[in-house]
Amino acid sequence: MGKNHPNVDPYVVSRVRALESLLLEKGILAPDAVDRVIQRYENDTGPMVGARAVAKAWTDPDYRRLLLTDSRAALRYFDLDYAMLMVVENTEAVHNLVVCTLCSCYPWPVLGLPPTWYKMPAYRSRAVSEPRALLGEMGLTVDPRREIRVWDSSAEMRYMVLPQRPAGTEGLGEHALIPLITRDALIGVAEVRPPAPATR
Amino acid sequence: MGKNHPNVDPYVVSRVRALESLLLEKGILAPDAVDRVIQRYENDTGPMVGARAVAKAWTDPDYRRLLLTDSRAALRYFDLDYAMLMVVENTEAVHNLVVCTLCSCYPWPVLGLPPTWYKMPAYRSRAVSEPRALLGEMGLTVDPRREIRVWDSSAEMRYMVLPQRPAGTEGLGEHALIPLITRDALIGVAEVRPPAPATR
Amino acid sequence: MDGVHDLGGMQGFGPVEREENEPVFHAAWEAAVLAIMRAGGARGIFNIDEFRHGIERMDPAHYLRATYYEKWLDGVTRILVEKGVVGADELAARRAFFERHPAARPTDAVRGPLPARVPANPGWVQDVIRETDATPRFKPGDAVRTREMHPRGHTRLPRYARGKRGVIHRYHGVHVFPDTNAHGGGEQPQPLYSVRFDARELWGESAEPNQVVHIDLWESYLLAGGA
Amino acid sequence: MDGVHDLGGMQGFGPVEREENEPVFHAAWEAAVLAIMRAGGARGIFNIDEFRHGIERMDPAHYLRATYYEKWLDGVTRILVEKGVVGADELAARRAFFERHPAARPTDAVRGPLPARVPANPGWVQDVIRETDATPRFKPGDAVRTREMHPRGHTRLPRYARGKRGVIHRYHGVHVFPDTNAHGGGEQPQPLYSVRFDARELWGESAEPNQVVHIDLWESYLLAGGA
Repeated sequence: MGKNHPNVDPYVVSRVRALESLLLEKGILAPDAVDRVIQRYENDTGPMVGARAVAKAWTDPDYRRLLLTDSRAALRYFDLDYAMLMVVENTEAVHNLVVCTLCSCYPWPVLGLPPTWYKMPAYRSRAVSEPRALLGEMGLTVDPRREIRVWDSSAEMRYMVLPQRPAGTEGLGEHALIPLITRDALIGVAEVRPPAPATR
Repeated sequence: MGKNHPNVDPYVVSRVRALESLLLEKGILAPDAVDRVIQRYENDTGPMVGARAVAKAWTDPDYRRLLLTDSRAALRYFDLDYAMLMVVENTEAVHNLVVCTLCSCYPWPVLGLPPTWYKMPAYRSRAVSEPRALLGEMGLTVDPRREIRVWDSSAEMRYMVLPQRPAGTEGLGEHALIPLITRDALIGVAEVRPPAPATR
Repeated sequence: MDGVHDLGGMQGFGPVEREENEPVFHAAWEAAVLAIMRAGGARGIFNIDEFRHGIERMDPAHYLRATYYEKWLDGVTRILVEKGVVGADELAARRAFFERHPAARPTDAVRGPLPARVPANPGWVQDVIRETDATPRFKPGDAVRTREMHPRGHTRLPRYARGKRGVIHRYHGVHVFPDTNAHGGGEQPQPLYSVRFDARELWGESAEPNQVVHIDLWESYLLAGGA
Repeated sequence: MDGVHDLGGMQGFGPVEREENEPVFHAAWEAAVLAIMRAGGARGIFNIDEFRHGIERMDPAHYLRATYYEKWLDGVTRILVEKGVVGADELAARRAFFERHPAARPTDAVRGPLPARVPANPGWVQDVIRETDATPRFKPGDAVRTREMHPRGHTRLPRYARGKRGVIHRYHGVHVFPDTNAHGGGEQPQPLYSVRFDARELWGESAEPNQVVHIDLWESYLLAGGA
């Protein structure tokens, strides 16, 4: 599992079970709580609300405005009541990047569980101080004329990037756009790419 | 060995021997180099030059001036040629404390090998930012009216404290003073104490 | 607290390593830790600031090498023991039991019937905005300087942004104050702002060109004027 | 380099633990590491700044939990391999040998007769003062401000003293410059000063009363005036 899982404590499983059994016994943990967490996240294989909202914003100028100015109202469209999201817009002049330097804050309700790299020191340390070099190493070259805006999630406000719609997708409708919109693009470490030409 | 030796790598011995054998083979390490290091430090059980210089300074005002203004000349008195030492003087108004926040610089020629705590993060982190609290925990209460002067050894200059001569030692000569002068007092984490009354 | 968790601007952690097709959980115990953390918070045993500060107080070397859910386990355990919800002795006894019985399930160690559970507030993490009559001292465009402070306790003003000049970007409403809420000092809600910093102000001559950082900061972290 | 080695002002490392009657070496391998470090430096294979930067580039979590001589071993090994003095392959092979033969002595693995050794300079660490015609730009009493810089490489301006106002206390002569000397950039000697900082300038409102910190700083770290 590489550097992301360098040294899992061999006793971690017994430590977790010990805590779990005590909290069950004390009426703090529900007997089905762990199963529900696994069900909720492992079976949550549909597109992220974040990707659906972006696809809709790309195809509906009114929705785009709403998403950028009143995300709570915009997210209700997807049956999600979430008051804490700020959507920040990539443009020809600006590239946005989201990080949490102090812990690992992340907009779970719209993006799901964060990837491990987002939570590790390598990303958290450099995203604020050398984002251009970091993004370059991660495969994204940001034009030097574009400003990089880093959002350090130090409070309960959460940030999501509204990426630029890629050229070559003019003919695609909202639902065809959704699969192009990756989690990485919504964090700001990638751009959205047009669909690859069909292989024969 | 407690927190100071939390997790010595079990392979460290084979790593050292591997390097040692290669450097012997390449003519970089002398065959007796390790033995000489052990001899030099483990058999160096006489008083530190630092303690001898302080005892002399307490009993000889001219030497005191020399030690504070031209330590190189003062150390030659003990057959030590050492150009990098700055001696800083404790007074009623000032308490001095020596640290190296960036690594573990220490005046080896006058104080010998540094104690482990001097090299560990707990001391290096707090000596510059909360020396009074740190010294309190280490058993030394510094009067709030005394200024604490911390010397962070960031270059090759090295620092040693000239402690205050304790009351109750007026009758003692230079050689009787030497054993009272501890390494910790020369770092600044302790005062020199008068001799304990003889137990009967 | 100026601990190793405060990673912004630190160097030496190597490249970002992305895991292809990363699973949602790497092991079942990770999901259990997530469930435990949520249960403790939703049942009001700790608030999110106490939880975060529990993690910050880990052994620093352990913090840097631990995985995410190991940090959570360490922090939650610390808080539950500190609050007396779980006794250190009973926890040690249970750990010993599960080390002796590696195939046992958590319920196998439970004594007596499961009790009824206290009501839960699943929205506990986001429940931080308070309607008060506080009026924000700053408005967008105002120049501010962050305080030079190095508190021993929890804070959400990162070390890299202390004593730095910025500009108010946006007002976020009145939010629970982590610096007191993490230490039993109450919610003491304050105006929260998004503050924009030029990278040159933060990193001086080492800054990359054409970069800004926005940080969400509570009003008491800020002084008027950018002088 | 803003790495975890730069510990000034950090929190969370617990109390200082003093070891009663601490031995000079806790194990014989510690003395061997000291001898190896001294031999490498005295024979001009690395300078003290390269050595220090070798340690700074350790894995951060390892740095924080390693003992002093483990850090030295890690740093010296890194430098010797980087400089091609020791090959990574031959080193791995020797390690494997000593793991298979835990009772073997270092000489047991040496191939061929021991060669003559190159001359040594035992004073290499302290050999840093250079007689040049550089005239110091500052004199005792001058107000200065340290640069706000966060170099990727080696530096001896601690993070806690960046962008801070101080006063020149003393001139130490012209010293080899670590920031270049650690990276093959030559000695580039510069005036070195002891600079006095009020604790309030460094730690703001969290400073203890009645405290100053002196740091030895090279001239190019300093800007004129305390504005």
